[in-house]
Amino acid sequence: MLGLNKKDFSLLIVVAALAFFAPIILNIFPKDSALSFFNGGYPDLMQRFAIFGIFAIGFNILFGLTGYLSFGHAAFLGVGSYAAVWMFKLLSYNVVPAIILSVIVAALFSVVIGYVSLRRSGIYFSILTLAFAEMSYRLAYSVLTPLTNGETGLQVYTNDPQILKGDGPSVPHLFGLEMRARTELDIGPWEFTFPVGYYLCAVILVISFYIAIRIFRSPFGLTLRAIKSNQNRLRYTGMNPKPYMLTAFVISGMYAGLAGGLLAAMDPLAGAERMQWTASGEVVIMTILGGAGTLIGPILGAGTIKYLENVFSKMNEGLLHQWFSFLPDFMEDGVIWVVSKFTGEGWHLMLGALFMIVIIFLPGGLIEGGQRLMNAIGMGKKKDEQSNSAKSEPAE
Amino acid sequence: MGSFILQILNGLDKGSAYALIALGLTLIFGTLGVVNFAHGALFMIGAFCAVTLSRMLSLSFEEVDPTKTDFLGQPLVVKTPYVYDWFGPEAGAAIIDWAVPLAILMAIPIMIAIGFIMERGLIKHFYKRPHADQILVTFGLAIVLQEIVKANFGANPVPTPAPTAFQGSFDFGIWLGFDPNIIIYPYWRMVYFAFAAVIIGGVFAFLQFTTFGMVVRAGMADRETVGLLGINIDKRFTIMFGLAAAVAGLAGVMYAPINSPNFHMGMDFLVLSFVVVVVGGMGSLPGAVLAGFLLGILESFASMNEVKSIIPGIDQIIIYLVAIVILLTRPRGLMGRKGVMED
Amino acid sequence: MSAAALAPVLQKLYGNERSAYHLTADYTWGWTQQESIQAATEALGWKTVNNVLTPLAQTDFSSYIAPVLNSGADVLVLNHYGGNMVNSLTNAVQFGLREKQVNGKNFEIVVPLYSELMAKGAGANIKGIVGSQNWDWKLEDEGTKAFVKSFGTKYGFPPSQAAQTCYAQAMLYADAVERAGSFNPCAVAEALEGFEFDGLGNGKTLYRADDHQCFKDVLVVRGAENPQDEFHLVEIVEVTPVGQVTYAPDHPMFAGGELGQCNPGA
Amino acid sequence: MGILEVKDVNKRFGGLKALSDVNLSVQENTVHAIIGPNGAGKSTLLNCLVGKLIPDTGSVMFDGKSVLGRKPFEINQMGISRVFQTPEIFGNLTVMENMMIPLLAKRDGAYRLHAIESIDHEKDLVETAEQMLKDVNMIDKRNMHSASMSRGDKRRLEMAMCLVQNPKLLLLDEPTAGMARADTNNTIDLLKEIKATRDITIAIIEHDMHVVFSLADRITVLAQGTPLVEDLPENIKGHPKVQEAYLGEAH
Repeated sequence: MLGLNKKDFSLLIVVAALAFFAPIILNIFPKDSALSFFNGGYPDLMQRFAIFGIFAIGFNILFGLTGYLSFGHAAFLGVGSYAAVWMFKLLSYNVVPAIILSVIVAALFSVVIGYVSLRRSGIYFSILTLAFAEMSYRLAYSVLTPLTNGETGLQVYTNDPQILKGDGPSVPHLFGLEMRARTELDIGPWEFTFPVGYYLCAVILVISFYIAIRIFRSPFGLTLRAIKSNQNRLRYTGMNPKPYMLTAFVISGMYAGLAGGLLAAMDPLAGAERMQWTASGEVVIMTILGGAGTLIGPILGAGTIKYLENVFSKMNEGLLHQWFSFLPDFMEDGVIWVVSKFTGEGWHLMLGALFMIVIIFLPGGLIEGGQRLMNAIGMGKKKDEQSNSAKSEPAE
Repeated sequence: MGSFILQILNGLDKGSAYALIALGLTLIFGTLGVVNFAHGALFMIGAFCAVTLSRMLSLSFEEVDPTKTDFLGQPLVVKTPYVYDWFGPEAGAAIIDWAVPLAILMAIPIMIAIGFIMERGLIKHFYKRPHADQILVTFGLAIVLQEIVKANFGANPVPTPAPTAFQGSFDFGIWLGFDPNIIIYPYWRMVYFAFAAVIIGGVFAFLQFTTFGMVVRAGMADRETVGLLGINIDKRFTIMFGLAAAVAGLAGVMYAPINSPNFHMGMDFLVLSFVVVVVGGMGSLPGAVLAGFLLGILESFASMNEVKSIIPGIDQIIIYLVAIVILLTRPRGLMGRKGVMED
Repeated sequence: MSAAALAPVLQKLYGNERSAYHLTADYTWGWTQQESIQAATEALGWKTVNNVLTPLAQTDFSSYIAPVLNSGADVLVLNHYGGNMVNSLTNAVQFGLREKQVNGKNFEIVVPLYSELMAKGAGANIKGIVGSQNWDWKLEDEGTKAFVKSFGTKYGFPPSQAAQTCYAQAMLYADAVERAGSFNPCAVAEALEGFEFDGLGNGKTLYRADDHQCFKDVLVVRGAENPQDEFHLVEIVEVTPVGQVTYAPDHPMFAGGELGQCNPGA
Repeated sequence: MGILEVKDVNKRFGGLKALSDVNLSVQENTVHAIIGPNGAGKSTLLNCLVGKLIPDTGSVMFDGKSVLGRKPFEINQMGISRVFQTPEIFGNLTVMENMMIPLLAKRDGAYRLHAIESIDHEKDLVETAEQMLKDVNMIDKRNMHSASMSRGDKRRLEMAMCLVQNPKLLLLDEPTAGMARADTNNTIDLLKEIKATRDITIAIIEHDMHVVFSLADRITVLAQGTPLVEDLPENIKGHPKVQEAYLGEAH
């Protein structure tokens, strides 16, 4: 169906269902229960799941398929955001032209940066992409301030032209449908929020995912995997790896631009910090955490990181005391001392440790972890062979 | 002319920090074939060795002085460092004053130990893994190390001054026949440069003139063959990792007075030092040192008003620009060997 | 604002005939800060020798500081904040600028805006450096005393201005919500427009309706030469009354543009 | 006129003269072996044919067109496929996927963006690949991860990948190097079958005389970068110059 085989189609359905029902699934705990702390179903976080999911899907097309590790993809996300906000400033708050332009601008940037960076491979490629991204970041903060509004961030002012605005809303909207509009649904102790902005992101996420599946299964995707495997053989087989690499680079750059455009559509503000190399590092972490080269891994990785970031960073000591109050005092203090190092402000420690554990023990990411778990409990033994060839292609 | 000389001095000094870090990175890469993204963190830990020692030396006992009050209006608690009590106030003050140079003694064993633990506990499992995995696991380690330091020392920079004897600056200009105040340079930065030169010279001499070093150099050139000769190259490589960690750590100890150490300083240097290594040529020790000084000097020139007025913002991007140009024109960096890290 | 507060003190301390060399963090905050301090000092009769922009990501400022002495300037103004300021000030002192004599005067360093946290990061280098602050725990009013007492009892050290700001803002917000009778951001904004209050330690404070700027007394401080303990890093030189720092809402340099319409969100 | 004409090719590496005045003519639909002691320049010559090296002087014409200055993928597109000394395959891919790449290259050229249609829908290519796998007795391994196969199987797969492109010229670089006798014989049988069933020219570089004399129609002996003799196999066997060259190597 839709040009997919049965297995891929069911994967797409799963992702679509997860995306569609996320506001319910993520708010599974009743709002007054102690566990409601772990709910992630608020609009801002859900939008981030979807947007960074798109970013990671795109990054995976480059890194997962070809093995080229770019340390500068945040630059494309950044220019995507700037392009979108410029569209808001010049035309109107309608998100459609903004998102389209963000993809186009990111594509142009990635053609230039990709063309130069792809002249080298291995760590040299990584350093080149890193250098370009750092240059973009630093210039956006300083010399390019007329274009980027520097550290204040690019935003829409009332005296901006907005030539197509007319009587339209003064917030980002989709042909009049405001991004921040939402429907709330109370069922007994549960409370669910269905935001418009999230659903726009979710629909785009599902489409992006669908396109990614098609790319993975296409002759182009196969060629990219062949590039990762043996460029030398590929050249003597009559293919020119360079344009394939560049295409993959540009496609992943466009995904990043799309993610940047969506970030701006959710909150019409674009800042240079989105382009810093640490932001590029984040998408690498997401992709690998989930499982580079797998279809669904990057989405999982993005979701996991954004969820942990939100949940762990808001755990403070007061909350921990509440939770561990059942322990005897001396143990409570000990446990809290340890846990507090990994939560709240210390959540980066948790991130670093988690990331190390995944790289050491699960080079295939969470997906591999899931598969091993399935195998361990005797399920999916049969599926293993199939999924090896069809789905999971660990980082290397 | 004066400002030109001044910026060369600046560049040499900046370059010594880059060169020291890049040297350690290259030792690890050249011998073990591992790309260590946690190397910046080792530099940072070195700087915090200086902080720790100066805090340990300042450990104090408390006495209540009823004649004075503190900010809440309660009797003032006066803290006196134990060293004052043991050695008398003057000698005690001198010891605290010399905390940073003394920290070198403390840092060497600590850094070597950290290097050993890192290599045996983590890195050795990654020799056969792809470079991307090495980069990523050491990146994770760098985050963990810097977060541990942040949890213990806070997020703010910790001022760690040089000994009083080395504070202030020296007027080079007079010495070279210029007017006063034209070419001045801080004493401590000159110490740093000299220190870097000694360390770099020491490492090269060690590799050049000891049998140990010869084996390691041979191993850098062709690991398998040396392994076949029945030499336990792994053990030597562990030692090399310890040595590289010590070089990074010492670079950090001595850097503490130049910029107050903070938990993030490793990451700040990491990206730069990778650029330095790549520009020098992965796996080439002289390349790393040369590129360190070259980039330091170029960075200093780019920050000159005369240059900035022609190309605004050039100081923001000079390092990266140079890196891109060198990588495109000399694919293996300035002194890189063929076939290193190209897959 | 800090510039307007600082200028009279600078005049008193360093006279009218000074040449200033500016190092400015290369981003919007740095630019505006530099612009206002330049205007204020030039009004005193100071000359501006040079203004050099430094990258925000810079950690070692030596190559920017090295040419200062040779430029003929006798004052270095560091328009840096946070980590930038800690490092640039540390570097400047390393270069021995404060021990030098230029044009027959002692060379001086000015940091227009700094906080205790930054002073702590700069350590001994902050000694004698003049700058401005929002608030300081050594103020003598009742609000400050009460806050310092309860904060100091709980944490064992006096509150920083950041702590005071957080506390004061939370109080103000709570009060505004109460007065507005609503959490609606527009209602809260309206409750704060033109609101004037006192007693939180900052003296009489006004949230001007025209441009939503906050006006209050500004402290001019100086790094203590011989701090009696680790908490007395800075000493208050002067409290510049609010009247001296107030400017017209349409002041060409500070005008923030129109406020736009309030958007209550979803 | 042969299908491959090498004229007066010279190649130096610094002070070392790797090839001097090499002339070689490979006739269509023959097996032409190039033999010679170590360091005779066989690999250098091969690399000049496939675009990895460019000769300092001379010309290399294939099918009436010069290959000089062309990149390896362009030369492959002209109809030259190459088998390496150690099998070069796509280790991350399955056997079937390995087969698809050369077919795509053959049909679509050096670059064509096919990013949407599934590879499984390329029915024609899949059939061709399956037929080829049947021909080399590998059809039962079609879904195997190619990196996990034996060296012999990898060699066969690589050969299949080259043959499936229907090249005009197949270059074999010591195809039996490091193989056990049984595997070597299998390879010889495979090559014989290819020779019998296809219109194909094969140029083979080989050490193993057994292989050479089982297959070759003509043999060129290379020593110190220069062709010594070119003749029929039976004439090569007892040729004094050849013996000298090989004995010279032994000493």
